[in-house]
Amino acid sequence: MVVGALAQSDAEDLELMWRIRAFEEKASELFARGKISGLLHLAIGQEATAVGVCGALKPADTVFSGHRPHAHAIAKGAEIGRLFAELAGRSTGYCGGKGGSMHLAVPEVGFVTATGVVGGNLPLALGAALSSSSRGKQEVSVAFFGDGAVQTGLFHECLNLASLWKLPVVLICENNGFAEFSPLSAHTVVRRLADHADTYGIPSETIDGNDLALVRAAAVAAVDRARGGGGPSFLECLTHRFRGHYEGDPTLKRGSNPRDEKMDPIGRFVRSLEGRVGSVEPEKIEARIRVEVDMAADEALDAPWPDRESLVSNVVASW
Amino acid sequence: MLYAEAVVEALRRSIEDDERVHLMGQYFLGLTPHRTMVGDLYKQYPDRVYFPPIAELGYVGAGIGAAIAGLRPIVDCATASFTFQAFAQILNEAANIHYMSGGQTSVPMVIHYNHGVRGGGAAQHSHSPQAMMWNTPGLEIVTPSHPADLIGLVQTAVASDNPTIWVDHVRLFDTEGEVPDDIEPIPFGRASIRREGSDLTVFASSWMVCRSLEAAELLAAEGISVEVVDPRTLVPLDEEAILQSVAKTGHLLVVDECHRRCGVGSEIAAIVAEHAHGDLRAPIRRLATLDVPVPFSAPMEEFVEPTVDKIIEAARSVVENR
Amino acid sequence: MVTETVRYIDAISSVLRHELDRDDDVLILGEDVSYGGPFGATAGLSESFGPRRVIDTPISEGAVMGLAVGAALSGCRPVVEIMFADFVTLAMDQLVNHAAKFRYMTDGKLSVPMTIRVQGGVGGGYGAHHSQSLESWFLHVPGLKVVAPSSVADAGGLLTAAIRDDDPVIYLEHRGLYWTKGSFVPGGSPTRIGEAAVVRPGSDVTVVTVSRMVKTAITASEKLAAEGIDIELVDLRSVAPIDWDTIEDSVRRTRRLVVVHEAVTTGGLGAEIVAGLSTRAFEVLASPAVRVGAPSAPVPASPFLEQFYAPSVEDVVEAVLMTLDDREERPAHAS
Amino acid sequence: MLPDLGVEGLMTLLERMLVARRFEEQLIDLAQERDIGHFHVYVGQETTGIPALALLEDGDLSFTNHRNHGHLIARGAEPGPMYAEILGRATGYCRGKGGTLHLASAEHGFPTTSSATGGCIPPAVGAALGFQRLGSDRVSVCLMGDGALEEGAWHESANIAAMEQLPVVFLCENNSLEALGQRAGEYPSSTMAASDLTELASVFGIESVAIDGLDTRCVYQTMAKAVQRGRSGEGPTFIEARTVRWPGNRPIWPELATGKTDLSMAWDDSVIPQEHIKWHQEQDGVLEYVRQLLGNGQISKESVLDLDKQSSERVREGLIFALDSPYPSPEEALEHVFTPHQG
Repeated sequence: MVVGALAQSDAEDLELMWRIRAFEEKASELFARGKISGLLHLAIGQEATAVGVCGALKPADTVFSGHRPHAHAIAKGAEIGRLFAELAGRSTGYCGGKGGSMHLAVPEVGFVTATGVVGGNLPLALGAALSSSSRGKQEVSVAFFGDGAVQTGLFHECLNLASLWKLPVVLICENNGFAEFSPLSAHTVVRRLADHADTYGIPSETIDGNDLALVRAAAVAAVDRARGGGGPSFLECLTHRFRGHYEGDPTLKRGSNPRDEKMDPIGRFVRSLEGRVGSVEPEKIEARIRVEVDMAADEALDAPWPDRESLVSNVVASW
Repeated sequence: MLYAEAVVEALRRSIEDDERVHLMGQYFLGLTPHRTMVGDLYKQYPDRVYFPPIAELGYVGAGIGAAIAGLRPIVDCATASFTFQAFAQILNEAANIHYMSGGQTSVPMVIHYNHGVRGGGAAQHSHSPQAMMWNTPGLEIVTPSHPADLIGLVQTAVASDNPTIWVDHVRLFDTEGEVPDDIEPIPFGRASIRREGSDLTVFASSWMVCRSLEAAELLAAEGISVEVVDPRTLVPLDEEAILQSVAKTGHLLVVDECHRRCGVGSEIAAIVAEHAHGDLRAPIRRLATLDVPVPFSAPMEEFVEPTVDKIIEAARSVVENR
Repeated sequence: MVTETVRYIDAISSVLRHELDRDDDVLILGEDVSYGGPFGATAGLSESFGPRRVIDTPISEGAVMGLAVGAALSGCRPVVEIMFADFVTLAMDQLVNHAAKFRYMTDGKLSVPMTIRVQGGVGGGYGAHHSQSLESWFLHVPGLKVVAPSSVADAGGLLTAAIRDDDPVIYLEHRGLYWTKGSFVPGGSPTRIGEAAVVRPGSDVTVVTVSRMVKTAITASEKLAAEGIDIELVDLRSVAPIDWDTIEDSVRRTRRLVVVHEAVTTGGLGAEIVAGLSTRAFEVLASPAVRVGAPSAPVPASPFLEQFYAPSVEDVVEAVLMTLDDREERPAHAS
Repeated sequence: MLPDLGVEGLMTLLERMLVARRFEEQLIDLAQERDIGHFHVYVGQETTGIPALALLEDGDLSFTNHRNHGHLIARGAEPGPMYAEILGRATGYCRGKGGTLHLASAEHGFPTTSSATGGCIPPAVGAALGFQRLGSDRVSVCLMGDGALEEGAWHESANIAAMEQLPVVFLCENNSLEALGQRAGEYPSSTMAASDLTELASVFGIESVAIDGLDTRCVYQTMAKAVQRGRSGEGPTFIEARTVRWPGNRPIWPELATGKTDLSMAWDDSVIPQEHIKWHQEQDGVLEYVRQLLGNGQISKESVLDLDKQSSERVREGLIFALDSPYPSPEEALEHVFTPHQG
C-alpha cells in the first residue's frame, strides 16, 4: 500500500487514477461533440502526480493549480459531476459556469483555485502558506505547475520568497517535456529544472512522476518538512502528456493509444500490484468508474444554464 | 482573402520588404486552425523568427532592446490578457523611451495581440486592453477590421519608428474581404467610413466593425440609415471624421468591446460631448462589454458582449425620437 | 474620540497601526516596510507588531501582489504597499487576472480582501517612471475598487474602509498630499467607499475632481467666487465605484460640468464621467462638458516642464469660464 | 592591481574616476542649496564601472539604472549636459525629459535608462538579440544592481540570453554589503535567498564570476574577456562585482558623510580622520587606485593632483553651464511622444 496522510488503500488510489483518466477521456469526447467549449487542457498520462501528491495531504491543506487542473481537483476530492457541469458552463458547476475548466475552484475540499495564467498560481500558494504560518497554523499549501512555468519571472520571484520566509509550501513541477506546444529544449537550456531550487537553497528532488509510489513517498517527505517548519520543497515529477497542449490542437497529436504506453502510470501501478496478497481487481474498478463518469457527465449536461441575472453577481462583495 | 491569410500576408511582406523585420512569438493566429499557416511562414524564414519561452516580460522587453539595436521586431503576445505580464515593459519602457530620452532613441517595434471575447476564453483569456494602452501616451494603436486595411496598416506600423500595438481578434480570422494586389501603406489617423448613412453614426473598431456592419444592414431594412466609422487607428485618432459624421447624423452610438468604464467608448463619447454637443440631437449611447469579468458559460458570455442584436436595439433607442 | 490635526501621512500610519491592532488577520507587505517605506507611512509598525505581520519583501512586485492574493484567499487581510504607482505595471497580471476576478470566476466562493496602497502623482521631478496616475486602468477592471482620498480625514476613513472591505481595494496616495494637514480622529469610523463629497456647494458650474486636484480646484473656485462665479465642487473620493447620483444631482442643478484630474486626459476618468453624464443628463447640459487633465505625454522630469504637466489653478478657471461662455444661449436641442 | 594599459590609459581611467567622484560631490552640495529632487550617486563604485565601460567601442550599447551618473562619465559623457539634464534644462542630454533617473545619451551608447528596478534587463538582452540577428559584433552591457536580481525580469531575460547565446554582459554591481535591506548579517542581502548570486546565472549555463569591484585590474580583465566572448559569439557572461556601499548613500538622500575626497589621504595616513577610517583606508576605490598608481612609480603625486584640479574644474564649469542654461519651453512637454512618420 502506498502510504499517505489519508492512508489510502491501493484500491482507492487506483480508483482515483481511473476516475481522473475516465473523466478526462469523457471530457475530450464531450469537447469533440461540442458539448464543452473553451480551452480544454488534459493531463491524461499525468495521473500519478496528482494522486501521489494529493494523497499526502490533509483535507485542510490547500492546492493551487494551473490551466491543466482537473486531475488535481479530483485527487483533492472534488466531485466529477459538478466538475463536468462547470466545464459545460452549467448552473450546477462549482463556479456556476463562471470559471470553466481553467478557473475551477473547490475550496471546500482544499482545492482553492486554478488559474489560466502560466505560473500565476505560484504566488497564490505562497500566500496561503504565509497565511498559515503567520497565523500559527499547520496547513501546507501546494502549487502544481508545468515545466513552462519555470521560465516565468514569477517562478524566480516565488522561489526566492518561499526560501527567504521558509514558507510551508510544496512546489510540484509536472515536467511533461512540453511547454504549451514546443518541447522544453526550445524554452530553456536548463536540463534538470530542480537545479533552480538548489540555487535558492530549497530542497529538491527529481523523480519518475509516473510511479505513484515514488511520487507519494517524495510528497510525504516534502509535506512533512513543510508542516514541521522546515520550509519549502521542490519536486520535479517527470511525466508524459498523452494529449496535445489542448483539445483540438491542430499541430500536435501524441499517443493514439495511451494505455499501451510503457509510461502509463495506471498500467504501471496495476503491474506493481500483481501478485500481492489481497490485490485489487483493476478491470472491475475501471468498468465501475467509467459507468460512474458517464452518469455524472449525462447529469451535468442535463443541468440548466445559469440564470442571466447571475451574470452581474459576485463581481464584488458589495459596493 | 481570408483575414487570417491577410495576417500571414502582412507578416510575409514585412519580412520580405525589410530585412530588419524579425518575428518573435508564434500565436499571431491564436490557437485557431489557421495557425499552421504561421508555422509554414516560419519554415520558410527560419532565421527571421524567434520562439520565446513563456516569459512575456522578458521577451517583449527583449523586443524593445532589439528595436533600439536596429531590428524592427514584430512581437506577438498571443492572447491580449498576457500583455498584463509584460505591462512593465510595454507601458513603462517602450512607451516612454523616446520621450524620456528627449527624442534621442526610438523603439520601432510592433506588438501584436488577439483581444476580446473569443468563445469560452473566460475571464483570463478575453481581455481588450487597448483602452488601458490608449491612456498611456507613446503607443500607436492599430485596430484593423478588414484584410486589406490590415495589410496596409501593418506596413505603416513596421515603417513607423514608434512602438505600435497591433490589435487583432480571432473572430476576424474567418471573415473575408477583397485585397488588391498593390496595397499601399495606409497612413495612421485616417478613419474609414465603412458604410455611409444619414441617421446615426456608429463608431466601432476591430471585430465590432463587422458586427456593426451586419447590424447596419438589418437596420436599413427598417429605414434607419447607419454610418459606420472605423477609426482603423486609435492612436492617432481621426477625431475629425467622427465629428463630421456626427454633424451629419446628429446621433452617435459607440460600439466597443472593451469594458464600458473608461473604455474606448468613454473617450469617443467624451470627445463628441465636448466638441459636438450642439450637433447632438439625442444622448450618446455606449454599447460595450459589461463591467464584469468575461464569464465562461456560453449564454452568459453572449450576454456581456456587444452583439448584433444589441447593436440594433441600441441604434433604435438612439434614433427613436428622430 | 479626540480630533487631532495631523498630516495626511500620519493618518495613514495611524490607521495601519489601529487596524493591525484591531484585527490579527491584517498583514503589511512591501519593500522596506519595516523601515517605514520611502515616506515613513509604516514607520514603527514592525517594532510593535513584529516581522511576521509587517513583512519586508524583495523587489518582486508580481510575486508579492500574488502572494497577498493568496494570503487573502486564505483568511488574511493583507495591505500591500507598491512603492510607486508605476510599478503596478510589474504586478498587473496578479492584480487584473487574479485579485480582481476570483470572486466572480468562482461565483462568490472565494473573496480577496486586500488593500493595495499605491503612491504616485506628479511632483518633485521624479520623471516618467515614478509619477503616473493610473486610476483609469483600475476603473476599467471589473472587480477592483479604487479610492483616492484628498483630505486627511478621508485618508484615514477610506483606508479603514479599504482594509475592512471584502474585495481588493486600490488605495491611491498622492505624495504631494503627504505633508498637508487636516483634522483626523484616531480609530475613527470608515468612510463609505463609493460616496463622493460635495466639498463646496455652489450653483453655477459643477467641478468634479479627485485626489490632489481637489486642492487645485478649491483654489480655483475661490478665485472664481471673487468674480461672482459660484462653483459646486465634488470630490469623488472613490474612483470605483463612481458616485453617479451625486454628480448627476449636482449637474442637474448647475447644468454645467468640468472634470479635473491629474491623469492623462485621453481615456481617463474624465472621459468616463463626461460620457456618463452626457447620457444621464444630456437634456440639462447647457454647454459642452470640459475635461481638464494631463496632456498625452509621459511625465517629464524637468521640474520646469513638470509644472505645466498637471492641471493648474488657471487651467481649471479657464475650463469653468469655457462652460459659461454661452451662458445666455439655450442649446438647440433643449425642450 | 592595475590593468596593463600604459600610463596614458591608466591616467584616462583616473581622470574619469575623478570626474565621476567630483561630479557627485558637487551634486550633493548643490542639493543642500536648492531642491533638485531625488537622486542616486555612484560614489564608491568608480573602480567598477569606469574600467569596465572603458573597454566598450562605438556601437556597443549599455543599459543602466537609477545609479547611472558614473556609467555615463565612464563612456565619455560631459558633466555639463548631465547636470543640465538633472536640473531639467533644455541643454540636458534628454532636453529635460529624463532627469537623473533616466539620464541617457545615445551618442555615448546609452539609448535609454530605466529607473524601474530590473527594467533595463530585458532591453539589454534584446539589444544583444538585435546585434546577433544583424550579424554585428557589437555587445550589449546590462548594468544592474543586486536588487534587480530579485525581479522576475532577470530570470526571464537570463534564460533567453542563455538559450540564444547572446552577446550580452550582465555587470551586477553588488553594493548590498552594508545596505538598507540587510538584516542579521546575511550576505549578500536579506531579500535574496541565493547565497551566491552567480548561481542565479550559472544555473542557466551562463559563464559567471564574482570579483572584487575595487580591483581595477580584475574588473578590466574580466570585462575584457566577457566582451570578447560576446564579440566572438560565445554567449553571455555574468559578472558580480562586489563593491561597498558608501556611508553617504543614505536611503534616498545622499550626503557627504565622509567629506569631500582628499587625495592626499592616498599617501598620507595622518590626514585620515578616525571617523570612517575603514572607508578611507580600505574601501574608497579611488584612493586605492591612486595608491596603486603611485606605487607603480610612473606617476607622480603632482600629476594626480593636477588631474584632480582639472577634473574639478571641468565639473565646476559643467554646473555653471547647466545653471546658465534655459529651461525648455513648456510646449516641449508635448514633443517627442512619437516620431513623425516618414513620407
